[in-house]
Amino acid sequence: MELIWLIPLVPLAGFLLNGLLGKSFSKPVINTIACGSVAVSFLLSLNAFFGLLRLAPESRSVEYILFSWIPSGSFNADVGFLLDPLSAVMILVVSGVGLLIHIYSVGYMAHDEGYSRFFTYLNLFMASMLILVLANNFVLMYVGWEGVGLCSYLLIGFWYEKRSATDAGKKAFIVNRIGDFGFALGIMLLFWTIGSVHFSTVFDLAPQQLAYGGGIVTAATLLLFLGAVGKSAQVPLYVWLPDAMEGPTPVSALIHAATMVTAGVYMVARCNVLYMMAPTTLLVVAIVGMFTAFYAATIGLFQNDIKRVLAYSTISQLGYMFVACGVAAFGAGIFHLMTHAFFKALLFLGAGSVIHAMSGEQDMRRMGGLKSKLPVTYTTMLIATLAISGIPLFSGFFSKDEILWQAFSSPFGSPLLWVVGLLTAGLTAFYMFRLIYLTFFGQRRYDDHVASHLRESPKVMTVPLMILAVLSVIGGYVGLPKALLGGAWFEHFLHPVFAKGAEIGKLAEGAGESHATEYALMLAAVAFVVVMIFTAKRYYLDRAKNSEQFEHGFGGLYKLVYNKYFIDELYDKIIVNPLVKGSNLLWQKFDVLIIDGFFNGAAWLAGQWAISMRKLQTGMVRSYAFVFLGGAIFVIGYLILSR
Amino acid sequence: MELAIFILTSLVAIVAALLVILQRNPIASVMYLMTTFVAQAILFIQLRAAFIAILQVIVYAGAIMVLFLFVIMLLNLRREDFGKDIKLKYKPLAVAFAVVLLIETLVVINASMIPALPGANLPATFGSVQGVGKELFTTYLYPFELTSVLLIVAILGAVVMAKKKL
Amino acid sequence: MNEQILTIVTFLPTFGALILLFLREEMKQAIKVTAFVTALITFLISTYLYFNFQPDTAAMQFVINKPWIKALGVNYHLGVDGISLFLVLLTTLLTAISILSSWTSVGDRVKGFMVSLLILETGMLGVFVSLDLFLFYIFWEVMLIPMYFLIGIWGGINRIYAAIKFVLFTMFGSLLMLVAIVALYAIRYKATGVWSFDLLSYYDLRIPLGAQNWLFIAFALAFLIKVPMFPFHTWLPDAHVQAPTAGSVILAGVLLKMGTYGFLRYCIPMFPNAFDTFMPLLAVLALIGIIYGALVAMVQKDVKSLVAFSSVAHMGFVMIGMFALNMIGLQGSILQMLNHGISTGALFLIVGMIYERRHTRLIEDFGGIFKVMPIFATFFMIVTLSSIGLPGTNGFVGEFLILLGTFGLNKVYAVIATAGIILAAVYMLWMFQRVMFGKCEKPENQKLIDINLREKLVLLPLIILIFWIGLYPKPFLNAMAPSVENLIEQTTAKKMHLSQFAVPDKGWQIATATQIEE
Amino acid sequence: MNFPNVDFALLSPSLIVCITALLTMLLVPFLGEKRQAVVAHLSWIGLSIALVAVSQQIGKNITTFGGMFLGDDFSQFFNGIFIVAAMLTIFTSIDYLRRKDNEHGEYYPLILFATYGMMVMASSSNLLVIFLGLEIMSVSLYVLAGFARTELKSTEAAIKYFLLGAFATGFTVFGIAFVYGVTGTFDVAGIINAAFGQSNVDTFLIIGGALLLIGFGFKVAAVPFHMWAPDAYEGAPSPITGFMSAGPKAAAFAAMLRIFSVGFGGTVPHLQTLFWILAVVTMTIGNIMAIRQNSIKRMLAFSSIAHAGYILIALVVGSGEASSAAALYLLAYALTNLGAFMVIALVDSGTKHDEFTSIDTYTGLARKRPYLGLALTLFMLSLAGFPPTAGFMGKFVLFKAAVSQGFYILVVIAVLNSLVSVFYYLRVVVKMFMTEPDGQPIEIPAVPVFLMVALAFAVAAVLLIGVYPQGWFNFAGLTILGAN
Amino acid sequence: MVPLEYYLVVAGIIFTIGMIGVIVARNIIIIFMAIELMLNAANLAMIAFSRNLGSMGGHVMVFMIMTVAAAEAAVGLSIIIALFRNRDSANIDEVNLMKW
Repeated sequence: MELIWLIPLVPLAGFLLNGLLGKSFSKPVINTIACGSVAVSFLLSLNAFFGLLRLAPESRSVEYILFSWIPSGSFNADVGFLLDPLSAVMILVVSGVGLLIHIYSVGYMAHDEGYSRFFTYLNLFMASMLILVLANNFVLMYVGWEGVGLCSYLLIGFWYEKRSATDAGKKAFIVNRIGDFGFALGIMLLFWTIGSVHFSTVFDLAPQQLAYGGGIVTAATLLLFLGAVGKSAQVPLYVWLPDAMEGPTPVSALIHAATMVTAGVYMVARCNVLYMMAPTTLLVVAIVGMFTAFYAATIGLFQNDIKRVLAYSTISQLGYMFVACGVAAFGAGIFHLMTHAFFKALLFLGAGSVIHAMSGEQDMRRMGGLKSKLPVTYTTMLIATLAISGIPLFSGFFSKDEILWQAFSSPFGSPLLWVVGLLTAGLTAFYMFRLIYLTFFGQRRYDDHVASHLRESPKVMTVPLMILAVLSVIGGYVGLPKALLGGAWFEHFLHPVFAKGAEIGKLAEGAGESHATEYALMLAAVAFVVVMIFTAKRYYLDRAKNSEQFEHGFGGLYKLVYNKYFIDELYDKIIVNPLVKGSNLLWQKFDVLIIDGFFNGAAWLAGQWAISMRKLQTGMVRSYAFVFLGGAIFVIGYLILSR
Repeated sequence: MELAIFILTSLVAIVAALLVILQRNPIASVMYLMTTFVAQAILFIQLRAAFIAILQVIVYAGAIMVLFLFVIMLLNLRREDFGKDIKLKYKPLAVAFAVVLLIETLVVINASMIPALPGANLPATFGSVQGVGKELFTTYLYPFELTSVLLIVAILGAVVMAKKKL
Repeated sequence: MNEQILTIVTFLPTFGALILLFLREEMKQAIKVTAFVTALITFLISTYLYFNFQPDTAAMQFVINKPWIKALGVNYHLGVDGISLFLVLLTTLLTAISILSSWTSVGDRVKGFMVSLLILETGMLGVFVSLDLFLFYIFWEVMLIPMYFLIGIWGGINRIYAAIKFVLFTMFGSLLMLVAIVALYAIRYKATGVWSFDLLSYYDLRIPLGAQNWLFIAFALAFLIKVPMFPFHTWLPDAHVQAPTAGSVILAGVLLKMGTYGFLRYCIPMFPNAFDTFMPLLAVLALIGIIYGALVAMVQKDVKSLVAFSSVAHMGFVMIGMFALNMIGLQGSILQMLNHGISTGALFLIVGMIYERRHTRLIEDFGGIFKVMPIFATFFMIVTLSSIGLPGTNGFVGEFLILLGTFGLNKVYAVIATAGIILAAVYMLWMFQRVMFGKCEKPENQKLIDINLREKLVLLPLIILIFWIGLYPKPFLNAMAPSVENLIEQTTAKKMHLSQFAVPDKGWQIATATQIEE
Repeated sequence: MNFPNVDFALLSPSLIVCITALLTMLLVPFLGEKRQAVVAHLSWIGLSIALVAVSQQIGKNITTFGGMFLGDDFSQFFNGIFIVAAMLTIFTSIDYLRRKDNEHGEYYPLILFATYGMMVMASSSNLLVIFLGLEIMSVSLYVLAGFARTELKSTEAAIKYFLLGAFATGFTVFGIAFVYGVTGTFDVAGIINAAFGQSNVDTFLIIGGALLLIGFGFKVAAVPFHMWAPDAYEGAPSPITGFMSAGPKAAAFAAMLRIFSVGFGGTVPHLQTLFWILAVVTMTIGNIMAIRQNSIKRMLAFSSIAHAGYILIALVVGSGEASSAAALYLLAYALTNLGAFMVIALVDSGTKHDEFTSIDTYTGLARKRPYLGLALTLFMLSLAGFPPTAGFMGKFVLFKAAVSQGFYILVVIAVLNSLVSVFYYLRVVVKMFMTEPDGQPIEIPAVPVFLMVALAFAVAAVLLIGVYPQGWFNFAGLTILGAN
Repeated sequence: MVPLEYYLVVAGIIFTIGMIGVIVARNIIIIFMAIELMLNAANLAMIAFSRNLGSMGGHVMVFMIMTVAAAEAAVGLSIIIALFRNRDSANIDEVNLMKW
């Protein structure tokens, strides 16, 4: 466990190696370095995880400080790492899923010009993400936080010759910066009220130094949550994530589905002590989460780009996780985070496999009937779809159900949250199956050129798919709830991290409604989901020809949803354009006209004065004498008058 | 009597002075200037400055003015050269200036509190050649020597400027 | 050695310039080599300062104090402390780098160019090491002329306007400062009966409140213009855009620091009460500068003027961090001075490299450079990221400390300033995107050659520093800590003393007060 | 008989100058047309002997000629300025006159006489003596200004200078009359006695002061008595312009400082206010007018007016310290301006008649003659008051004197004025360094040996005073006899 | 005895006339003569003061002034001659080559 500092450093080393020398390496060397470093990280994570398991639950928190990073006065930020159940889960998910995606990328990116660049960025991402989850203080976490943002920027804009890609990358970075703005301010507020940025110190001192539900803790948590909103693409800062699909698909899988976007959830969970002290914030978190979940799901309904559907689905699922956090069920949130990582990564990779096979086509309206051509992809994707839709026995069912149940039963929850959650789950099932039907079933809608290249992806891509498919199934069983005769082992494992928060929030473990209610709700959910799946089947498989008619049947609503509520246009209109126009105005009018004008005007005035004064210098002695005399009269007159 | 002479001579001096500057013919101006100088010489005598009065007539009215005349002749200036007024119309302003200056002069003179010192008990040599000469060669020896340098410079300068060919 | 070292460092460049005067104009290569070697040796010698610096004391180090003009109380008094140490190093480094960067870009009148640069270096170093007001002023002005030549002779099309504007703006402030220096000098004389310009003794001088305000305004104006702070910044874009690369590098890298350094060394400790009075106003100006600079930078069409406006924003950060007058803010502010010198210097170098190839700086003339110049692109990317303060780079450490310090001063300031970092990302990334990304469609761009070894060597030290300060700023922070602490203590003590002006510990204080206030 | 004692040692500097002038004057007719330069060499040799003599008299601080000749440090300092100015002018002129085909030996004795006049002016506090010195100086200068007799501009300069100078003399004389009428003596000490401690100074004395102010204001070219200066400066031969801006100005200021700072000594507050106004107006108008000039000589003429404005600050302040500061300022200004005019004379001597005095002439000069360009730049910077030049040191001590007496606003105005001045001084630098000539650049003669020496001296002196004035100058204040 | 003030008034008037003469006259020689008037006025004042003070200094001064006047006349007239040679005119208003 003393080696935890190596977990982020190994990919960093891989990054440096590939980054500095990648040009001269052959592809195998590059991918060996890249995948190898992540594999080492994964192994070290496993080692750390099991090391942690060997400790008593109360003492499962290990800190390792590498060096003092920024010491300034009373402020000190270390490069230090914290291993506890929460970060252990995170590093496992990150390095595990990351490893699979690295391997997948070897195949996916095989023919790309920027091969070494891709793996360089990817490794840098792994390093940043691991730093983010392992950091033992806010500032180092912020490093990882911005680091993953950078990688996201680089990878979204990976195909930099494409205008839309670089635009999307820039958008992602800037929108994330808006979140970071809050995050940074939150850190500062905490530092100036508590005097430290170290997690352990802050969480120890916060309950003593800050009032429960007080303004400071509420402000701090809200600011931190702003960071989470940005990073985890919640309303209103979600706009970058759909665009982020411009990046290569493995990137979407890794960064924009499995890992980075969940950083917000991780951070909120990490700060559970603070959040539990601020019920107002919790309410905000829950509302934002639920609204995002529902809102994004509606947009996802009628998108035609396969990756965009998944993107909105990701946003929606992240919303779920925040709902969990908002109702103080951090364990459930993390649980969903993990299962989501599996099945969403799988979905993206599957989509990537489809796109790969379709020679880059992403529009589902030009797919169809791929089931037989891409059997592995189809199977694995179907499993993931079942998981995300919350079909029992698949991982998603357990985590999603846990969240719905908590939303209903937690002291911070409410039946309303449950209802919206249920609706969202139904919508999710609908659009996911719409995706499956449009892609794999029905008639082929692609041309011959595509068909000629159409074949199942190579092993290096399908194996990760299969592994993820397995995980998507079994991943849920680690957190089998008590109601389903499980031990809720996952939550127990995480419990030490959330214990203090629970104490503050006065949450009694296992309290709440009886199992009967839980069963009833579960049943309702499953039933609703199944209904939605059949609806999808009806309109997209059975009556595939009329599906367009069906969609347009929603009229204005369809238009609204299809165009993503015109939010991008709105942002452009009320923020971006005025900003650019205003800045131009500032520059042209204020800078050039007023400030410079002032100084140039002064100079001009002096010049004009000189010109008019020169007229006095007529060159004639008499006029000189005249002025002289005038001066003499003035001098004498002045002295006489002031005598 | 003294006052009458004073008034008469000063009137002559002032009128002649005015005529000096109002003439267009430089020769006439020179003549009027001489008149003023002579009138002033009379005032000097009234003020018991005999030596200075003599100098005034001999040096100023005599030598210097002759020089002026000489140059005027040399250059053969004609009044037609100055027939037209060029652009600058200073006359009204000049009159205004003159008025202001006169007022200022009067105010100054009026405001001064210089006591009238007992001028009656002047020594006999006051203003005489002997008196001034003594001063020149004792107290004012240094300035006196300086005047010689000044005159040399003037000669040198005049030579430099006026020689046809150096 | 310890006593002579600062003299050597400061005047070695001038010495080199003198040697250059003996070389014939045609011996271009020899001139360049001599200049570079001089600058390099100066830099190497200046590292002696770093290695022999005692980081645990606030006292001035490597002090030399010799009478110069006795009758006026002017001493040749040099010294460095934790505040100036790194600025000295930055100056020597950037000068060497900028000479190297001008190797091929300056072909005309190379000798004059190098002589100007070297004399400029002496001027800048002198400003940072002077501990005598008179000496300081002389160096302050001395550096103006070579810079004027650099812009005016080797600059762009509009160079003369820019050069004159630069000089006039700077002179405007510095002349008022001269009056203030003289006034201060007279006040000190009245207080102690000794004519002296010794800076350290001015720290103990209790200046009456009324006088403080006026003197502060005069000093502050000089420094504000230099920084430059909104609304005195308009000379900067012109100067930057027109200046040759080396000029821009020095201008952004070092000259602007002279303003902030001046604030730190003169305005704040000498006039703490006046500083208190004016701080809100200045802070607001700094904040406006941060936002304004960023917004205006965003819409620039010329890369250099974009970077110039970004300097306005960045220097706003430095100023606001300083105003916090707490350890964190001040350390951040000083560190950010270095960072800005490094990052913006590197940005100008980069712009210069591409300008040398394309002879244009208009953003719209580029696009897709990433493809043809990948190594260049990487350097550019790193510097851009450093400029927007990405963690892991130097910019983050400085900006974060500044914001943190500012937060301790006033939360609203901090919020506004932090918003500035969003905008920083906007304009820098947008610029980067337009220049580097996209398809390389212009034929003249397609033929661009990636940077050569010399250019890599030019950028490499800065890249190393970017990461060094970003990843391990401790040596920097530790070295400046005692001096900063001392500065805060001194200032606070003096401020306290003067706020209780009714009970002075020496009679003359009252006397001076009334004299000054009449 | 009270025949005054004469201390010839004390008189020696001025006597040497005077005798050299007389000797050379007499020598001129005996030399052939080609050997007129001999006069020049004799002149500067005589001047250097005089300079040695001056150095022997420093620190004596005694008087002779019954107090009409003051041998105090103040006067010795000014004597030094005059002699150096004359020497530099002679060095500049040798080649200039030859190139202009105007090599007449009378030129040098005239310079010497002018120098003698200045020395007389600076070494006395007797109005009568000062007046005579002034006239000796002026008469020589009138001729020198018109020395290029065949040039229209030169004679025009001479006549303008002469007429207005004589006009101003009238005021001076009238002023002396008033002062004499009140005090009964021509010595400045009389003014002190009459004015010091009096609550109500007699109007005649004040008006006398005012008239003297007008007369001397003309000589220093203070606004509004400055109108002659640009024309006279432009028209006069370039070396003489330099000389005019250095020597006579210094001499007139020396006299003014004696009369007003020592004599009136701040006893007439209104006079002080008047000086304040004149100082401000002079520096402002001088600077503003200089902005738009195209002839470099004319530009420097206005700049000289502006500098007169700065030095008038010393008269506003009126302290002994300020007088000394003014002395240093004048030294710095003289050296700088003479240096500038050396370059100008050299450029100007490129043709026989049409003079190269337009600033445009200097376009691209630095490319062909970098050191010449640098030298002129240095002088321009010194004029603008950039450290480390003599000009800065002069400004600094002047401002120090003013500020320590509380004249903040005045100093701020002065400082803002120098900002304006920076603009036009740098214009020359811009032309030389930063622009390229459109057509054929003008031919600039090679630097002759004597000019080279003089130029090197000026450069060195300007830098040395700027960097190390200690030892050159007693900052505690020059001893001024008669000032208590 | 005529009071001092009377003489001063006369001197003042003549001085004023001289000053005005400089402005209004166009002939250089007349201008010069006007200046001589001013000097004379000063002389008159000087002598009057001298008389009032009973001091001979004024006389010496007037002596000097006359010398100066002579010297100036010599130089001035020679300059005028030189000028006349160049332009064949003694009209002061035509001497305006240098201006602005």
